Amino acid sequence: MKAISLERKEKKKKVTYDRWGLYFIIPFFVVYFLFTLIPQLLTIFYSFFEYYRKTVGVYIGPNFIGFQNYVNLFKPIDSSGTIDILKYFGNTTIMWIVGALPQFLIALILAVMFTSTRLNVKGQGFFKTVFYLPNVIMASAFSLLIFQVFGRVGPINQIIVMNGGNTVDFLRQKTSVRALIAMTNFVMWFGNTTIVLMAGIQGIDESLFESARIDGASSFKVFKDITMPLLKPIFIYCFITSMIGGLQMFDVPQILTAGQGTPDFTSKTIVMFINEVLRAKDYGKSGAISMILFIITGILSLIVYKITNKD
Amino acid sequence: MTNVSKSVVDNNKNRNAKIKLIIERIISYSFLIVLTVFCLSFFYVLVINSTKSNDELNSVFSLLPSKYFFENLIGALFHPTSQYVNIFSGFKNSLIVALLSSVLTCYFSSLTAYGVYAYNFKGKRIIAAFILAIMMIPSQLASVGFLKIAVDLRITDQLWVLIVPSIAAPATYFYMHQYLKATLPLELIEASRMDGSNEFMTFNRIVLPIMKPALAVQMIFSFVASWNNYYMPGLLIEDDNKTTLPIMLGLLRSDAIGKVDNGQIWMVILLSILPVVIVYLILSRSIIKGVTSGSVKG
Amino acid sequence: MADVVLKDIVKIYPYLEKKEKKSIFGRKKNEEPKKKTNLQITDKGVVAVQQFNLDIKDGEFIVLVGPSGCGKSTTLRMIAGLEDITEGELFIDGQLVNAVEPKDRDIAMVFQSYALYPHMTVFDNMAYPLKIMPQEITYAFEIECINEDLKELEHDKAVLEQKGVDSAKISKVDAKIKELESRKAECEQMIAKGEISYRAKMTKKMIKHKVLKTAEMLNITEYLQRKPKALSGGQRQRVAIGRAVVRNPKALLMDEPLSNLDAKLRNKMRAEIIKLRSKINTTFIYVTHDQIEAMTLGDRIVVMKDGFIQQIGAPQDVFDHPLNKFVSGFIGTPQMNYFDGKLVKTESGYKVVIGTYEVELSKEKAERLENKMVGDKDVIIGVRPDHMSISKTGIKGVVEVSELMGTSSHLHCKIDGRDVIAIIPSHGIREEYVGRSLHLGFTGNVVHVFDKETEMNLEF
Amino acid sequence: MKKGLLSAVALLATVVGAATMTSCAPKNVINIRAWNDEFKRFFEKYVSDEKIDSMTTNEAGDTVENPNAPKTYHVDGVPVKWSIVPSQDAQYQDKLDIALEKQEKASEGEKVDMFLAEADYILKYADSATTQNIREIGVTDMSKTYNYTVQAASDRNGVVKGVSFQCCPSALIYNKVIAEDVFGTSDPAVIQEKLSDWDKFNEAAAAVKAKGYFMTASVEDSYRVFSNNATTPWVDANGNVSIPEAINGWKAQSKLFIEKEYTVNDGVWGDEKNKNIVKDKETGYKGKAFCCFGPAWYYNFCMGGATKGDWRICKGPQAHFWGGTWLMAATGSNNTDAVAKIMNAFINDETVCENLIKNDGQFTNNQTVNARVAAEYTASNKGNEFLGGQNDTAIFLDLAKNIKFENATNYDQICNEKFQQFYREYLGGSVTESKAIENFYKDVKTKYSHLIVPVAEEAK
Repeated sequence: MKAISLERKEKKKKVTYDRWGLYFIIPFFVVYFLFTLIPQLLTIFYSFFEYYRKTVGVYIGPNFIGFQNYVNLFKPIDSSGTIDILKYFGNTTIMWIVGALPQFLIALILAVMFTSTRLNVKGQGFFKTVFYLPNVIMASAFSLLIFQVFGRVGPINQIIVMNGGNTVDFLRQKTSVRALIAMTNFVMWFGNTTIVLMAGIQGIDESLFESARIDGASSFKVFKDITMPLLKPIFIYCFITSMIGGLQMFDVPQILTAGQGTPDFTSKTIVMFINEVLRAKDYGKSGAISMILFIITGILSLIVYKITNKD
Repeated sequence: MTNVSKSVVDNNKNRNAKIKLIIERIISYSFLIVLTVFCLSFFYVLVINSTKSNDELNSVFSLLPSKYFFENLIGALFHPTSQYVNIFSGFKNSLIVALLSSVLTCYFSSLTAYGVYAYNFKGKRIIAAFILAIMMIPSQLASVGFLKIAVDLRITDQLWVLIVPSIAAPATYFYMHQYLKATLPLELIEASRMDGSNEFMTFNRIVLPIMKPALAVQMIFSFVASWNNYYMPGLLIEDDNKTTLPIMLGLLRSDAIGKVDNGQIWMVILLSILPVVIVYLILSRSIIKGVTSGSVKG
Repeated sequence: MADVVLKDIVKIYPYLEKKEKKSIFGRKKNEEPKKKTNLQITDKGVVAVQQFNLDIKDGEFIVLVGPSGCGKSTTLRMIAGLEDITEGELFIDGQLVNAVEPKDRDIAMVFQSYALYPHMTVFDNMAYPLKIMPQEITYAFEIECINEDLKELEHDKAVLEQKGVDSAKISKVDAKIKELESRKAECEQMIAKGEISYRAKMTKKMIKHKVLKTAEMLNITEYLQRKPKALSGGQRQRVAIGRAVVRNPKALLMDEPLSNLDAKLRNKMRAEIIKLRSKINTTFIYVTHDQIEAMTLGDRIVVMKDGFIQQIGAPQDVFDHPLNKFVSGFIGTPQMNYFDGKLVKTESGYKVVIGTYEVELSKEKAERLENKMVGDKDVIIGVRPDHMSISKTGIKGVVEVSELMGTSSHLHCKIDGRDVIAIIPSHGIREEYVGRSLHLGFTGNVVHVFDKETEMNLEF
Repeated sequence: MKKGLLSAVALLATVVGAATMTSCAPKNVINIRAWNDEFKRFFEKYVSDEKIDSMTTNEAGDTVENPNAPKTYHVDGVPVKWSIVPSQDAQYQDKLDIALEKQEKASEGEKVDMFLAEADYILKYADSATTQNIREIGVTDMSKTYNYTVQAASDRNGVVKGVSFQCCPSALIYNKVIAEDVFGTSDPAVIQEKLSDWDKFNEAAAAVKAKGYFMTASVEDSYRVFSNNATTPWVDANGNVSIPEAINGWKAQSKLFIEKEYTVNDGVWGDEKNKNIVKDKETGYKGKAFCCFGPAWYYNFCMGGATKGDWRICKGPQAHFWGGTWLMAATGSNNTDAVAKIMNAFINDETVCENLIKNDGQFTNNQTVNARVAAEYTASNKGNEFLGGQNDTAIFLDLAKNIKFENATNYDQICNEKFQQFYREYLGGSVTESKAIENFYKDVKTKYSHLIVPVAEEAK
């Protein structure tokens, strides 16, 4: 009898390592839950509450108000009837597009150029290094740099004045501010996109290009009929991740306009809005804005997921 | 005769093709050079202006360097005219946060990726799918709740609050997982088990060294990301002894009081990007390779 | 060295993961898992190994052989401790080890892909197991190490003396020598007492000594400082073996170690493994799908199929007396020929009938059949190709292909729609067989008779 | 190479990590918060004890203070720690609020002991539980201070929570060189006569413009003069936001100035303004702005680039004050004695006050000393060097009599700052005037959710 029970005990104990897998992922998940998930849930929770600081040490709320925060966000509060949050989304989108279009166009041209065996571009390492360089630079430093360069007494204005022009208020005009922000984002990201697209092109079977060329296709035809269709998934993936990143645009406009989104809030982005409201300690409102941003990003992510899972 | 004329035609064809190629090359290289000049012009202006005095900067713009570089350098380091600038403490804080964050990110992302890759525990698939799903959630969603908690617990103003969350880095996890899938045969782990190693030791002594290329790449990425991070530190850090460089630059932007020496502003910008630029220039090859293989960065 | 006993071992892979996947993503893509093998599937999952019973003797060379998916690797991995055992008991050296981790089983394994640590040199690869775990260190081995150290120290001393450096250094060396000698004496004493070994972490010197010794045995001394990337397949193979044997395991498990090599190297390495066996004293458990390796290496071979043991026995025995049709076909190349026929009991014994061709069975075989009281039956008749010959009577067939192999010719014939191979001595004369119609026959002592339904050898 | 790099990084990380862990051990310090280092400099110069922490060994081998080491500043042996955050966009208030709200649970070394506040938002802190009664901690004698400074630092019940270390009557600061060029004289009395009300001021602007100069560097320069003379508050008792009548004067003037190009139109703190009050040593005279408004701290602290001696002051069109820096005693401080000591030093220590006037051109919050120095200057015909020896103290002494602290609210900083910012967008041509005012209201509402702003519905 004793022997049998002992045997059973032994049998229950097995050589298995799978629990180690769980141990190894514990730190990640503990930290994730404490520092990300719980805060996220809290954000969502507060978005249904009236909860803000009135003055130092005095808070209103938290009072449950359902969707009132969301409703308030979509209420126009000026005579022209603009809805702030939509305006900021619009600003963000416009600035992203103005930067992203040249970013993708130039990246595509560069990627094709670099991968062309016919052109056989020399010094690729150097060019790639230079083009990627802005990406590793602090966005805040880059923005401050742009601020200095385009300021009223900066080098650009000095050149303009030297040539007999009048000082241009780059940082106080809608078009120029937006253009500067878009340009900064473009400079920072086109190198990265180039390299990713290059990897995509290099991933295409070389023999396809060779056979197309032997069949007599011109460079443009090869690009149109072989490169582009096969690059499409990566291209779209890149584009949408860039869009998601663009929606979260913050550092550049924040520093360039000192957080004001000048002029007339036309360069204020959605994350700047969150930041402003959050600094005023309005947890309810900032929670609601965050949620809206999250939902939009979620929809875009879903599209990415669908696309990347196709192949 | 016919042979000769044919070869002449061939030669012509050949020459035309050659000329076409040369023209294409000229266009390509000009394009590249224009872009290069465009990219580098910002840095050139930065470097040039950091060599100028305040007066020079306020007068006429010139592309030539001046002689105040060291004056500006010493000024920016030791006698900053902006009261918000303390390069040393900014560097120290940024270095602490960026280094520890990147080490933690790399180590724990690898550990997590290894745990998911090498073991078959219950719910593994759910967990893998979960991490992929959370990868796309914008960090701002957490920021409201995070700030609330940090304020309530009185843990704002502490550098570790910026460091510890980096243990959970889904994007790095994803990269590491891909890398493991491509490079680590499970037999190697079994061999280590047979050789008498325990699981943790196997990870540290066999798996980590094998992941070195991926670690190096991710280390640089997470270092740069942390070094450049402006959003969360901006909300959490209020003690000026704990400000990181990006916040310091943000403050400098606010501090546009006329008394701040412009030469110093340029110098501060230069100094704050220099370490990353130097590291980048040294390791640019592997970084670019990393971008190529990862291509997941948003 | 140890005996390994497997008792009623069963391995079932639960169907966990697939189910989960379905429940999360209800995609259409997810068809029913394809049945690749004939493994039995129960409620609990796929049964990979069934009722495995095997006594492996101390120092024996056992080969597990079978087609892929037969459970041989799973069995080996269970012995290693890399897979848990669903049911049954595993004893190594008399101890139940079901729940013992591999590192504590004191066994080593050579993997199919060699599994060399790519970031370590050959030396480090081999030293790794010695570094991380306490090892059984024999006193004899320690004395060997000490002797070597002493030799070095004496040499150092001589050099120092010649140079005439200050005496402090020399006395330091002297002190060291003294220390070592006293330890040597201690060890000798222990040996005299009958103690053989103790368990401890090896010192760096010992590790170095041990690795060098093993490397020498395997002829890989010159590659010690290289990384695996810089080695050829054969060299890697040797390093993998070296890493396994460096710590004198009780049993050495080898999982298809030669399958990644080309044919020529494989032959060479096979011979090396035979040589290795004479040099190290341990139990070998070897897994392969290659019956030639099984035949040439094993003391005994275990033929497996679909998780079941088909036959255990000495190679020649299995070759001569296959227990069933599967074993007969799996062991021996070219494969055995099969004919549908009848077994008929005659007055003097038994005969087999294939169409019109009849062959009287040998006495020995007839006796065995008699003992089993086998009557007239539809059977499958198996004859190895080299036992076929051209004769006047026999089964009629047309030669489709003829391969001249030097001393013999392989004739591929079509008989009743079946492919049959016969090996005919050619005596160096090239004769044109293709297209000819031949009668192929065999004698009664080489026939294997299998039951048509159970496919079991009727003799046993 | 890579391995070395990685391990070096890991090592560095550990060291740095260890350093952070050890460096945050709490110990008693006096935490002072400010938005710039103006007060800090005076404090370090006149009030605190200097101490050098780092010791070094000199040539003789004795341990002495290291002269090159950074100095730390102490009050009663407790070191002082500063936290300086820009005031723009209420950043200073935001961060200060966080710190004050966690005051209760903060560790000893983290508690805020004293913080600085400006006239624009002093009410918010004075009328809250975050500050404490300074009479109770030992600041009892406020007889020599200007009444408005006490009034500003008091809560609804008249409990005084802080003191100002300066008195800030504001004057018109004009450029002597331009004055001579345009008006033929730089005599303050004559200039004052030409600028004694806003109509005259505008006329003068035309004259200045005619000579190729600008009246002001920015439209914002005169803003404070108007806003300071407002008769209604920005926010009434019910939380309704409205633009005070006095601001309309500024709106009209700024429109005029932009239209007639009387101003360079840079921000009040902008680079270009700086450029326009600066005389470049090397390239000759460049500054083209004739005047600006400000109290003593303005030209001492914010006009650092301007040439000393080129400037004069006069009363200007309207009496006003600008700013003032109050030292507030934070509730929960455990260094109240030191706080009281600092406060007393700045309002009652005559040596300190005299130094502030004589060395730093300040106008202090001690009427006795102000009067004495003014008389002294008049007697000796001496004065401020920046103003070419003009006796500014005497002028301010006169202006200070009329200062009243009225209509203050918690929200004045944001209201004043944002109104100028958005109105300037209109002046710059980006938006219409009504749009600019709407934007102003919108932004105030974003920062203070509970305030009531004139809503769009009315406009529709």
